[in-house]
Amino acid sequence: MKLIFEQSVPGRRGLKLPIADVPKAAPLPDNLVRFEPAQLPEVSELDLVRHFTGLSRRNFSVDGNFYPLGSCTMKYNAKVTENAAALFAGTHPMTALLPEGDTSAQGSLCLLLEVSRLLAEITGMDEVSCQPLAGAHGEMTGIMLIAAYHRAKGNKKKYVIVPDSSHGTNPASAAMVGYEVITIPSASYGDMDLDAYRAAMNGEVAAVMMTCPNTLGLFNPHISEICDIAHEHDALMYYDGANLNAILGKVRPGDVGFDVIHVNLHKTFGTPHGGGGPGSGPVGVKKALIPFLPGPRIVKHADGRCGLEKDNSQSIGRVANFFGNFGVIVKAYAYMTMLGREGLIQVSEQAVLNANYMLARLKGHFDVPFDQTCMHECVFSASRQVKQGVHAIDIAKYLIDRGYHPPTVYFPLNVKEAIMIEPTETESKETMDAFIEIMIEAARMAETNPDMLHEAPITMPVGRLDETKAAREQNVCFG
Amino acid sequence: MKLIFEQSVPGRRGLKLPIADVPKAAPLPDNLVRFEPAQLPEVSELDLVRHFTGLSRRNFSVDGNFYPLGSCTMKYNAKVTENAAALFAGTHPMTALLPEGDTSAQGSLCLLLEVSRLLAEITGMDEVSCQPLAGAHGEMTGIMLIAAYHRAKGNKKKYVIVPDSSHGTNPASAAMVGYEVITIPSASYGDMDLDAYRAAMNGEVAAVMMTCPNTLGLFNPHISEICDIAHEHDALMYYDGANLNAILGKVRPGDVGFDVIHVNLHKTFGTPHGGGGPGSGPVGVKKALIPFLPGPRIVKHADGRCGLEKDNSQSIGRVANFFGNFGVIVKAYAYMTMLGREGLIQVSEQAVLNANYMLARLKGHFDVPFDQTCMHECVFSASRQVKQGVHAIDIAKYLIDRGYHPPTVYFPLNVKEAIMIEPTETESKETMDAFIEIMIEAARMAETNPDMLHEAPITMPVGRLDETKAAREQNVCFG
Amino acid sequence: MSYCPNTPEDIREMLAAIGKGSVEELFEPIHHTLRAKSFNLPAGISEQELLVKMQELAACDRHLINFIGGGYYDHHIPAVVDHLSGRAEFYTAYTPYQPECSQGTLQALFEYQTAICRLTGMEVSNASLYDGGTALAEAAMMALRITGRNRVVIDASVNPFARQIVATYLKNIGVEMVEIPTSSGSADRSALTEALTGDVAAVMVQNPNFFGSIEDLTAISQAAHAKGALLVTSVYPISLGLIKSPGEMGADIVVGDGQSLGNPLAFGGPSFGFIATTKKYIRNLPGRIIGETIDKEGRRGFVLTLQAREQHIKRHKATSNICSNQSLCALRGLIFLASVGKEGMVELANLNRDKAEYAKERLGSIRGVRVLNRGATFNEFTLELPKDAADVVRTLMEKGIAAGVPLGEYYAGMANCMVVTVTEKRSRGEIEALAEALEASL
Amino acid sequence: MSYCPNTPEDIREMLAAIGKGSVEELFEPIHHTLRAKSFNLPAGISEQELLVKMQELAACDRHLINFIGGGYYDHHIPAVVDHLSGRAEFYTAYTPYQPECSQGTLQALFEYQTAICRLTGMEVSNASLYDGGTALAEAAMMALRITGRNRVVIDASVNPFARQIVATYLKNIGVEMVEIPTSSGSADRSALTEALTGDVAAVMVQNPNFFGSIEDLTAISQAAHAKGALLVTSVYPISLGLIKSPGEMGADIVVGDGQSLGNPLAFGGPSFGFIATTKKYIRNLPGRIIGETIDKEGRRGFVLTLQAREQHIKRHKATSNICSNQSLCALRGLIFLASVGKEGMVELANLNRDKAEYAKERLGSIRGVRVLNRGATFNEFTLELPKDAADVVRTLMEKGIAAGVPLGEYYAGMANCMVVTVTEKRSRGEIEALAEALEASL
Repeated sequence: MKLIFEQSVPGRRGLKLPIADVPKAAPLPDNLVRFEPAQLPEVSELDLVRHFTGLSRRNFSVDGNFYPLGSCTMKYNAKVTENAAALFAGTHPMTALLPEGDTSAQGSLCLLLEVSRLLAEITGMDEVSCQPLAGAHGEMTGIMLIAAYHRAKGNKKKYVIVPDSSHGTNPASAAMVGYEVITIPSASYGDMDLDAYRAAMNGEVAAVMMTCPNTLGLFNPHISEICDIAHEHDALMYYDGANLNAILGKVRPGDVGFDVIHVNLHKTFGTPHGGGGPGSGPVGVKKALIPFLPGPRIVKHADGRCGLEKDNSQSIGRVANFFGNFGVIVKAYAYMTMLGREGLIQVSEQAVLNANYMLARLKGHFDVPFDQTCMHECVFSASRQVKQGVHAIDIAKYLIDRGYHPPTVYFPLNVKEAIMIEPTETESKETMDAFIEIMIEAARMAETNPDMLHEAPITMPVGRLDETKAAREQNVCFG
Repeated sequence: MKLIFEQSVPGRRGLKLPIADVPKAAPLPDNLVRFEPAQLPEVSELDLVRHFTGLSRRNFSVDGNFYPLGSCTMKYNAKVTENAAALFAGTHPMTALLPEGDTSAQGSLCLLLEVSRLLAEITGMDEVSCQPLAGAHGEMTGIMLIAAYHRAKGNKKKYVIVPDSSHGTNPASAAMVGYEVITIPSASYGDMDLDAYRAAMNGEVAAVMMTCPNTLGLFNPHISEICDIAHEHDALMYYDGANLNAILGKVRPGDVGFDVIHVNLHKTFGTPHGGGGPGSGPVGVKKALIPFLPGPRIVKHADGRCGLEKDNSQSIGRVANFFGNFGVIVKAYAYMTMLGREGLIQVSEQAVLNANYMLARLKGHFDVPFDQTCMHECVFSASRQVKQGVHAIDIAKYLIDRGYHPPTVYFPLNVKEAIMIEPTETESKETMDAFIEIMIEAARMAETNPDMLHEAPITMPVGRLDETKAAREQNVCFG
Repeated sequence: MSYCPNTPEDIREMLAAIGKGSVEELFEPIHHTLRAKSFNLPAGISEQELLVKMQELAACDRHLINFIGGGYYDHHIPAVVDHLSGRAEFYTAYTPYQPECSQGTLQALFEYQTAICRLTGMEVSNASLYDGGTALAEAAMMALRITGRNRVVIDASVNPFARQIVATYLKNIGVEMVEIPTSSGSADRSALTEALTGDVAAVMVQNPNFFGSIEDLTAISQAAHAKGALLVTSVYPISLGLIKSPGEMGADIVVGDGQSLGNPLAFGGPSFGFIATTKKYIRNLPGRIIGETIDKEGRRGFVLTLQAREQHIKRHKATSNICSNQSLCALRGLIFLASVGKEGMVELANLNRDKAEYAKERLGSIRGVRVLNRGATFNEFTLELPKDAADVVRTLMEKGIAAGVPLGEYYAGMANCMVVTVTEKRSRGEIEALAEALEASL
Repeated sequence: MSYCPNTPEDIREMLAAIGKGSVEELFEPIHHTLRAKSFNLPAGISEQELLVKMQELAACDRHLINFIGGGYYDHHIPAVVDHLSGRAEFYTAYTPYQPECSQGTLQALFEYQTAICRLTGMEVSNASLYDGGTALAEAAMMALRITGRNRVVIDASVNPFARQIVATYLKNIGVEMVEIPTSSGSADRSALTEALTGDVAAVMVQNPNFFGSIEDLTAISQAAHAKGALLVTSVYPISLGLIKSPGEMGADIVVGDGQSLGNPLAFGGPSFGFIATTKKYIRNLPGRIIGETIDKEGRRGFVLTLQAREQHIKRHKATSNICSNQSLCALRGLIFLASVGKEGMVELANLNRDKAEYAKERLGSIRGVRVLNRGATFNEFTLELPKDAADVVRTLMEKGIAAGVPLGEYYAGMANCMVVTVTEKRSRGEIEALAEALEASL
């Protein structure tokens, strides 16, 4: 398809603007005026609509395809949550920051407070801030909170420990806050090696960041001990909530010994992923860290009204312009409210059931690096197929031809040729069975017809793309 | 794709219902109770969403494709009109019919009145009723009005005259009202033969139904004379508004001598066609026919409020449950209001320009039965291609493979192998040029590779379908 | 605002290709004496201004708590209905004349036909008609065609608006419509049977009827069939989650309004009419019908079928003049039915009836108020008040409650009666508010 | 409500395949002592009940006439933005890791990058950041990486919230942030220049600044470059229809908040941050970048490129920790810019300024009121009132008008000042209402 810029015709117009009901202002001084207009597209509204409708049809999506992208929790996004969010689209965020402005924004403020309280109960934390704008942003905020905690206590801390199976955002977030990262290898049970961890722990460790269940979909059997060891050194335990979908109502990180958590609302609480965002990454903390939470904090006044905390001198400060990705938070609130206690427990039970079913059905056909009961996702390796010259990427591309979004491949990094499948609880057995059949077919083709896998995909508007050329030429802007 | 019924799994649920906040009622008597539930689909919401998303992707549409379907005016449907209609979705129509209920429905009532007035001005009529639910429904209503007029005058009328190029709905509507239909052949100028018409006219003719410009896109040069002749016999002139898009601000049927008109709001006023409806077919009349309009009529009271006429004893009665396809009418109102006087004139000018451009560019490649300046659409014949064994249908199917919705083919009936192209004013020159190239390619292929045209379409989920089998087996309900 | 894309440069090039000097020249075939004498419309405005204007206008409609029905019902619309029917490929397409690039619409309408058949207990359905009232009129016309007779008998407890539409349709073709007065909100069975002379094409009834009463129509269908007449039944689709289907009762033609299946109130439209019948009458059905077939490679596909009945081929001999129908509204109906689903429809019907029974008991126990219906009702019932119902409704409307439809205008001698509707959207609190306001008004 | 599809029968079959007796057994890897001590949440409700609840909650927000900005602006959103970004294929997809089945998102983001470059006059853009404030913080980090220095200078007339975010980010990494006090609503150029020592990585300014003033930053960029520092500019994208672009003024990194480009107010989010720079700094850009390439058959396609900078590969050595960005909001921004278009952006900027100039004159002529800005403004300006601005704003809010942002909380000694914003959505009548209410309050 042509770029929208390639469809431009000089003088063609889309939207028309109102005619001014005020006089024309005197022109700006010449030195402030733009020399020539930005070369934005000049297209009709119909051409615009056709263009973006056409582009949309070049995407796989949850609404169009099974999308078992491991570690991303691509569950169904309930449509009614879109309607709920639309009800709140009109309130200006500055309203709440004006003198007594909170009285004009009680709906939005109370919703935020309520979400914080629900998330605190769900995670076993004492307070939650909804300000962080994405998972990684929540992580960074969490590590900032930990840094503030140590600073306030006069602790000299230098390191953050992460397991080698961790999401890349964990070490990256720690580094953003100025910490050095210690990476611990995995043990035979698929998570951080306890001895190596113990050896690495010392008084200069600020925090240990864990994903639990981890990126292999496994629940660390030594998690209590890991927490205890950290706390003995006044290191705080950070819980990466990316995989929270596995444990709703089953485990609360706060109960286990974690001190700080972020929650990816778009994953566990079913808000749409938007082609890469917006997400929302609320951060929850234990009592000792509450004073450091980002401001302005939303509080409930004695009279039942919701408002903003005035004094927050210990706060790490703002991490976002306003109160977080509010529209996303509204959708998550709608989701939580609809599902309620039993519904959320069912989410995790069915997510775990679906993943174990996938594991059971496919483990005869693909290697399983850690063959245990998994949680919400399962990880295979294409190492058996590699002997026929077929790589995880070839299987992924073949799935595209069959109408499935591929699982996550080549992650986690501690599994060779990893294929990481997260079906989520919203997929039916029939959908999984159909997918399983195609996976088995791919395994068979790796034996009989590997070339066909190498050629895939052939049904898309483009075949495999030359990524080296893209990185070399850095053509990131048209014309 | 599987039918939604084929995806059904016993016990699977989509929507959940609220728990009753009232006690359970005593059961109905056995003889009134359904023996077993209707076998409706049992699918999850995600499966439902995937199913209909998938189905939608099997359609061509204006938003996805150039759709030059002659006589259907497939123009761009402005998105903002959808938002406008949503604002009015909540008012119960009975509200206005309750005692003094009009005071609670002033928004909806006044909008209807305003649309009627705008349409009266646009068509040159004295009053308009928005009650008819589609074009053909408007036609039938119009003929009923004519029948009521003649009945009130004591006229004995038996016939309705239509030209052979007329839409099939014209004779069908006349027949629904009990009239016999006289069809007049076309003259060399592509519309009703004046002499044949004169010969057919007599005192028993109730009405003459004309589409003007007609289905060949031609404006009848004798239209005044036709009106005069009809009126001499106290026959009324009926204007089929299907092609109104050609003449906005240029000609008003009321000025020309027409007595009754219906307007297809979904065509001329740009409301979406919905895969075959809903449309909206307001009917306009000259003063003498106002008393017969369907009731309840919307009127403006002396105090400026809008309400419903109480006394309407001469009315033909209701033709629809309430006030017409109100949601469609709101969109048409939004469209008219945005475009305004100049915008509507521009619509017709550009629609006619686009059609003549199409005619000029393609007439070297396809036969033109009536080679004149056309109005908003142009009609070709594939008779030249038939010599190579290629029919209009083959060209149509080839266009599908190239991403274009085909023009109307085999209509009007008085042109052999008709190909009727209506580009509408919302298409750009670039879009038309690209389409023209493919049409020329099709003409060339008819000479060089007719088989490829016979095989088309090959890019769709199905090829040409066996319509005989469908009509023979009458499999119209699953299972 | 304008949605015309061509620039002055485009227009110059196009005119050159046509060989004309100006756009105005293209209108020369229209004699100057025929030109518009007036075109006095307001100037156009922008999208932004339009929305302000429309919001102001919409704000002139008052929000009421609806206990009114009369053929249109305030039901919850599952969010998926808007989201899926709002797919541009559905709503900006037209009638699926070219099946290969219209399988989305065609398959959906085939599924719609199936859903209507299953809901009504009939064998065949068309792809929709305009609304419930016109569907009833089309059913009358269809019965006339099938039987070759020229009289119809209609129960007065059929929705008065629908009866008016039938009357409008039949007025011009010399068919007599015999209306059988209702007896306290129920069909007068003996009068109906008596009216069944040998020239009657159809007996037309509604279930639940306008007063809310439910009846077993089996005996009426048997009586009609004995005289060679057809039974035409108009139904409220939500009730079919619970009530014996018209098919089970022996109906020959079943119609109804599909608004309650996922279409908003929207001041009365658009909704859709449905019509279903038995296989033997399929060729007499009006409107579009979708049929299953295959392509050359045996792949299943769907097409418009039996088009030979239709106006664009049969012209004045067509079974109906209908061309555009209410496709998108029918699609909404299908999505609604698939979302609510098999068990959901039973629950939904029960929920409606539970709420209505609660309200009936609560309101019926108000001093001076009497429930008129002798037998069972679904989610509507008729109250007889100790004073003029129109006055009561007027009073309650001031309190923001649309309490019911007063019957004085539609039925002689029933000025003190009103029909009250209670859907699943009415809360117990709202029912209580109605009861208290009603009590206060008497 | 539940969106889990599997029936008890499905679950039985699946457990059998797994070889477990119950779902609970699957949770056995989690020791019982670790199990949730509480999960005290409300019971679930239906979709229908949810909507009632949400409508009630939303009704607790008051509708005000907005003359407030502060980084978020009440602009008209073309209807196409919602309709197209609401295509399920866009909003229910994720990051385009698999380019072949994600060309829709990828091409749109490539077009977005192009639009941002053209709007800002820069050479390269990423595919979005979180918001304007975090984008400014990322720009600071980027300048630190590029220059290897450890100090930034920031003008106090940069949005205070954005400055707070930068401070939060820099606090932990030992970087000093030098804030240059503003002089009556303008950057203090001499103080800025003085602060430009050899260890300064970046001078950070905003244009138009928080007080609404517009400046030519060319001299500042020259001064910065002379000292080996970068100029980081935060901009309000709507103003770029009219004001000289940051690229023309010599900026090295340009950031801003994209809310005004087609994203609703929504109580502050989601919107998107944009960041653009010159080609030579591309490897130091944080976040996703889309690049053009070809497939084996030479067909053009788009991919995530330069991923070696990113966290999932580089881990703690990544240029940023950002993973999810604000893709859908960026898409909305692109659709907005394509809908308004080249000429439209000029008109829109002029319309905003015309309205604001009118309001500035009207309000500035009120007795005792003074316009603080010394030079030109865009669609915001600062008024000095004869009394506490917070009191005035409080009073006007009671009349349904959000009159402006009082400055006392953000700038010492400016308690009597407030910033007033006037977008194209404010009518002359609303401006008059503000003026009259303001007059009455003084």
